Amino acid sequence: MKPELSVKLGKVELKNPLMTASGTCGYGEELSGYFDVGMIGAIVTKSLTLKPKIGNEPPRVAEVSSGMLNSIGLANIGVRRFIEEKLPLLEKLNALVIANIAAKRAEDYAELAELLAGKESVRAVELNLSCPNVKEGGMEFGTDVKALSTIVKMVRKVFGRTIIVKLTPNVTRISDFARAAEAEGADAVTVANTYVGMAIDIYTRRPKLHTVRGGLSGPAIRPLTMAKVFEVSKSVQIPVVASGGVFAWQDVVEYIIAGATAVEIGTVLFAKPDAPVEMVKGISEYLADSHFGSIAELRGSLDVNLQNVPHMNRG
Amino acid sequence: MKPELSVKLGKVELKNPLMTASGTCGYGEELSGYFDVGMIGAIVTKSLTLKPKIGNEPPRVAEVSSGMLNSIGLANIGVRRFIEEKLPLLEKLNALVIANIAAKRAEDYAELAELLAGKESVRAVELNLSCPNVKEGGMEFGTDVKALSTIVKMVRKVFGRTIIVKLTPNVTRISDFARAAEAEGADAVTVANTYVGMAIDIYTRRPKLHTVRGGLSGPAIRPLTMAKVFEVSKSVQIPVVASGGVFAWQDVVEYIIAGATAVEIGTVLFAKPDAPVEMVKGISEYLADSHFGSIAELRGSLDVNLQNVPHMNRG
Amino acid sequence: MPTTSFLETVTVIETREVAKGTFVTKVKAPSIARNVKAGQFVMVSFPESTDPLLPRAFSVCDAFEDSVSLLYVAVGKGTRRISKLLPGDPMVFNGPLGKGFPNMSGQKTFHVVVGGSGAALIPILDRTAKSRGASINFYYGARTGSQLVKFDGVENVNHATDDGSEGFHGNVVELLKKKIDGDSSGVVFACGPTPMLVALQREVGVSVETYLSVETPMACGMGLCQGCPVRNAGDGDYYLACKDGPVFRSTEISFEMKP
Amino acid sequence: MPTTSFLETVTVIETREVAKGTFVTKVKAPSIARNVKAGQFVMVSFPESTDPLLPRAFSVCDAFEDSVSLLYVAVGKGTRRISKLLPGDPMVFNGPLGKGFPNMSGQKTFHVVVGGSGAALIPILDRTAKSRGASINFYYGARTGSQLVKFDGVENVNHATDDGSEGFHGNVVELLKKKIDGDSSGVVFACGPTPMLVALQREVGVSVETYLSVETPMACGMGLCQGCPVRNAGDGDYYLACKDGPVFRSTEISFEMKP
Ligand SMILES: Cc1cc2nc3c(=O)[nH]c(=O)nc-3n(C[C@H](O)[C@H](O)[C@H](O)COP(=O)(O)OP(=O)(O)OC[C@H]3O[C@@H](n4cnc5c(N)ncnc54)[C@H](O)[C@@H]3O)c2cc1C
Ligand SMILES: Cc1cc2nc3c(=O)[nH]c(=O)nc-3n(C[C@H](O)[C@H](O)[C@H](O)COP(=O)(O)OP(=O)(O)OC[C@H]3O[C@@H](n4cnc5c(N)ncnc54)[C@H](O)[C@@H]3O)c2cc1C
Ligand SMILES: Cc1cc2nc3c(=O)[nH]c(=O)nc-3n(C[C@H](O)[C@H](O)[C@H](O)COP(=O)(O)O)c2cc1C
Ligand SMILES: Cc1cc2nc3c(=O)[nH]c(=O)nc-3n(C[C@H](O)[C@H](O)[C@H](O)COP(=O)(O)O)c2cc1C
Ligand code: FES
Ligand code: FES
Repeated sequence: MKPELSVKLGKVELKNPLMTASGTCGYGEELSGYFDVGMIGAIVTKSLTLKPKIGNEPPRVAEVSSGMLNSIGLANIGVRRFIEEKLPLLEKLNALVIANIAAKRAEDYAELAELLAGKESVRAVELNLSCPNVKEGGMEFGTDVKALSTIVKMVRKVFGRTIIVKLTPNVTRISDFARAAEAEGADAVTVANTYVGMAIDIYTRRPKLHTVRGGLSGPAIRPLTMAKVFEVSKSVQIPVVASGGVFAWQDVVEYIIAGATAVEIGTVLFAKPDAPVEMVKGISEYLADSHFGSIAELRGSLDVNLQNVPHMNRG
Repeated sequence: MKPELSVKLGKVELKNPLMTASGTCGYGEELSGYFDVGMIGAIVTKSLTLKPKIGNEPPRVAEVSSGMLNSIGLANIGVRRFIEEKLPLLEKLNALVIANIAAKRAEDYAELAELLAGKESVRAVELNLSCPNVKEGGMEFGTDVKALSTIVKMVRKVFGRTIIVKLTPNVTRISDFARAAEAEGADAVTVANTYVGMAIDIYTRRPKLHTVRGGLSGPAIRPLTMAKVFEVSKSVQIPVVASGGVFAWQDVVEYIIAGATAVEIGTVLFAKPDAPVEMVKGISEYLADSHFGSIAELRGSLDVNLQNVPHMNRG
Repeated sequence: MPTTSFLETVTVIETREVAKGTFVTKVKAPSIARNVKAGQFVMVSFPESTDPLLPRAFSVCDAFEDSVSLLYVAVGKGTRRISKLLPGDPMVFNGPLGKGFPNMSGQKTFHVVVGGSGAALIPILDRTAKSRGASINFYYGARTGSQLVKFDGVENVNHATDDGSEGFHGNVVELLKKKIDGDSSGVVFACGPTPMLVALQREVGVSVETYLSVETPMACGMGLCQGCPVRNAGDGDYYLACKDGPVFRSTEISFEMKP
Repeated sequence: MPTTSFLETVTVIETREVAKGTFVTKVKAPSIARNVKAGQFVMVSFPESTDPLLPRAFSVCDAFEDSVSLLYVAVGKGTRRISKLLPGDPMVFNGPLGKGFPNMSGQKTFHVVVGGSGAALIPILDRTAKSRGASINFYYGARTGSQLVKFDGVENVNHATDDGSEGFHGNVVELLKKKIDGDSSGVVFACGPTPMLVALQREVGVSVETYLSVETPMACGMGLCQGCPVRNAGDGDYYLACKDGPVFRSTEISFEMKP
């Protein structure tokens, strides 16, 4: 018997636990030359803002050990052009679409969600909270529990379908933020966005990114995000979407064992745009070989004595 | 002319900016078969506690992408045996000794520092604050600004020589902690300890470390710690000691350009126990080739427009 | 809609060191070989390895029957790794990507200015010009003569070296200006270091129809990441080098990356 | 004080596949070759690369004149990489490390029990026994016959396979017990999977003088990291496998890593 791969995030059902990570798959159609984008659990769009954004000055990307730094600066065509130009293409490709949204003011998140609520084919929104809060002097929304709660509450009022809150990992205790999202009615949390990082060219003594600091993604961060997925899945009842450093199907399985319901893949797409195909195959075979009938059985199956987990027993 | 490599941390002068990282060089003597431990800026001991500690159950180490996880659990012979057995060996080897200390109660840090204050050859103490605070329900000391301030204040009273505060990176804004350490009279801060991480064996579905989570070190964390060294060096006047992912002399130079005064090397010693020798050579040649007369000239020489650095402008 | 591109597991046929530190690697890559045009590129990655992590962009240097060649200077992780592959070893190519140079025709004279690894474009442009009956001249600059690659069967290559050890003593843009001598009827194609492109844009692009192949850092090469912006000279918006380029009309873009 | 050890850049002489998935790589490593004793190990790393990041531990399989051999099963990053090195390629060896087996003498009979990559110890123990005039018997277990390595010139090797395809049908500890048949005058040396060591400790170590070479994860191999604890059977404190072992008297340790 073939193992059951489908999973649910709120009311939306994904045919398998794989999702693209925002900002690493364009608007989805760019991948359609490499594999059938209808076969993946969900396509998550680049972060959409109310107005188009041209993004940061270059250089915007740099490679580091087992990872990359980026400071794209939310370059995107804006939510309206997305709805007009890109959504119809995604519908035609039978993709399950999740729109990732970003803004500098809480009200703007609500306005974005409201615009998208009118489009049935947008099955869920994912809130990117790793943006500077202009009112609060540029602190990331995602590092302020109150700001997060306000945004989720406002979006919940205008968007009835699945709301996923994408958390930033750059905080002392990410589970506080996950609990706040759950309390305001979020259907799932994504753990996590990129980690603040930096690299310097020692010969020019210039930063490798124009913005000096950027977000670290790729295998380098996987153990960090793994610990956070485990922590959050023990702290909330809503599903956890893992995002960080997946490069092979084994990594997807590892996140599900740690407690994830679905798993986003990002940076790997740059080297292997057809990665989802072999990942779905690998997961399926692993489940069969390990006598699991479904993803649900594997989820959180870590064999662990929680008493062995000191708050922070290292060194 | 040979460039000047010496640097100062408080009153203590290191002949070059390289230090071993606590817990990665035993008590120093273990390295003496591989290079002259008197040639390195400083030897930082394994974290010493008041009583000997046997440490955590195995497995304690696991390899991940460009890094390793550890949960040693502060296994050490205790401060008294260190003073009796190890310190005389280090003195004989002409090593500049910095004692790293750790405890579960603030008073114990002071007691440790007082014991070490009696030993002239202990030129500085480095406070490892990545330990569970037993009074506050096991939260790491290093994630609580008040706890950090109390400890530094108490140690400052009993220890007149250089005090270095080793910060944990697992916080929202590390510069808050650096400023607190500076305010209480610390002579330098080390940025930073390891990052909380985790890995799972997908076939046994067991965590790769007995304690489930552990500390991530190695090149994977270098861009993260680089960003924190840069941030902290812009926030305090006292010297910053960088610690995280140095594998080659270029990495040492990168940290110094970012603002570090000295640089610790840890995980690299496991593969290359003689790494300091070629690093000192590499740094020296780089300075000469780039027409810098000293480490001080290179320090913080990053060519950067601070206006390009948004608080968190990523994605 | 994007040009059709392929994710092809290719195998090495041979690698030759063609000048000091410069290599040409020929691989079997039938789908890409049959579809590539001059100025397009491929993203190269290594199966079963995440070091280097990101794919590397290389202009297609030549394509003939089933095979594709790359020309590169072994400077870092990716290029050193390719240079050490043995015949039969696999790589993954994603391509052809981007928009190449405009089509050539017999009506015009084409002046191709290259420097460094930009020389990769000489064989494929020469082959294309010959098939179209277009007349083509190459202006090829390097620091010193030992870095210049000699291409069998390619004529009309004018060399320039900074140290004067071969050909014109000076930079290749000066050489071009000397040769065209105010004649603005031809078309200039260029590929090479950014300072060279900036000089061409400023000193030649204003009067002669000029196309520049730009190099920016690229993470994906296919429009997924928005990592490769090139400033639009008009509205100040950004093009993407990978999808809208890497070849741009010199009047369309403005360089902002410190060269 | 630690045994003298060397950080030696070694070069590959040759690699042979000696059984399915099992390789022997011989390298030139004069300092280590001259100083190693049976049961000691080396930490192997790769210059100019951080993947794998940590060095890997390997028992020295044989040492003769200037050369050292390793025997390993190609299961992961490190072993696959070593198996692909070509003659002349470099590695870095740190060793000899740890305490080896106790010295052998002509007075006693030595029973060496090995499984899997523990077979690495057969050549070096055989060579040592011969030089000391000690009598030695090997008991060598595997799942199936094709995994058994045949060692030229080594006699007295008794095979055991789980599937009965070669030698004794059953596990190697049963085989040993059958052969010594209650005679507790000899000495047992063992190296192999932890379940095998646990069985030996329980079923043989209580009556016969037994030494076990244990395998724990190791990050440094030289006492720097405290990563390789082995429980002291007495006070419950930990030994370090790398400095105090990897060979321990079976009565001195207790196994706590789930086997
Ligand atoms: C559209 C496009 C086409 C390209 N075509 C070619 C081509 O045909 N041939 C070719 O060789 N390259 C070409 N490049 C550049 C190529 O993608 C790589 O960046 C370059 O080959 C170095 O890769 P690496 O992995 O060896 O070096 P990396 O490991 O990425 O870099 C190592 C070090 O070398 C420096 N470095 C990187 N690139 C260069 C360079 N070009 N010159 C000097 N130092 C450098 C870096 O700053 C770094 O410090 C092209 C790039 C683009 C965007
Ligand atoms: C003192 C000591 C001596 C040793 N001597 C030898 C020796 O002589 N020969 C030898 O081959 N090994 C020996 N080992 C083990 C060796 O250090 C490596 O762990 C092993 O070779 C695998 O390394 P790798 O890099 O190939 O695999 P890794 O990349 O580290 O692991 C890849 C995968 O294989 C699994 N794995 C790791 N080790 C094994 C194993 N032994 N069997 C099955 N699966 C495994 C891991 O769980 C992982 O999933 C010794 C270890 C110690 C501590
Ligand atoms: C180039 C790039 C652009 C990104 N853009 C966005 C974005 O617009 N919105 C967002 O929520 N996350 C963005 N991310 C974060 C990814 O969605 C993902 O969470 C992160 O990269 C970690 O996963 P990975 O290691 O699989 O890439 C971006 C990441 C990269 C590498
Ligand atoms: C095995 C191991 C043990 C460590 N033990 C300690 C310790 O006892 N006290 C401490 O302050 N830091 C300890 N650390 C952290 C290191 O000192 C260092 O800050 C960290 O590893 C980052 O540097 P690296 O990437 O160069 O290893 C340990 C790290 C490792 C890998
Ligand atoms: S390189 Fe990714 S969009 Fe151009
Ligand atoms: S492996 Fe590091 S102390 Fe034993």
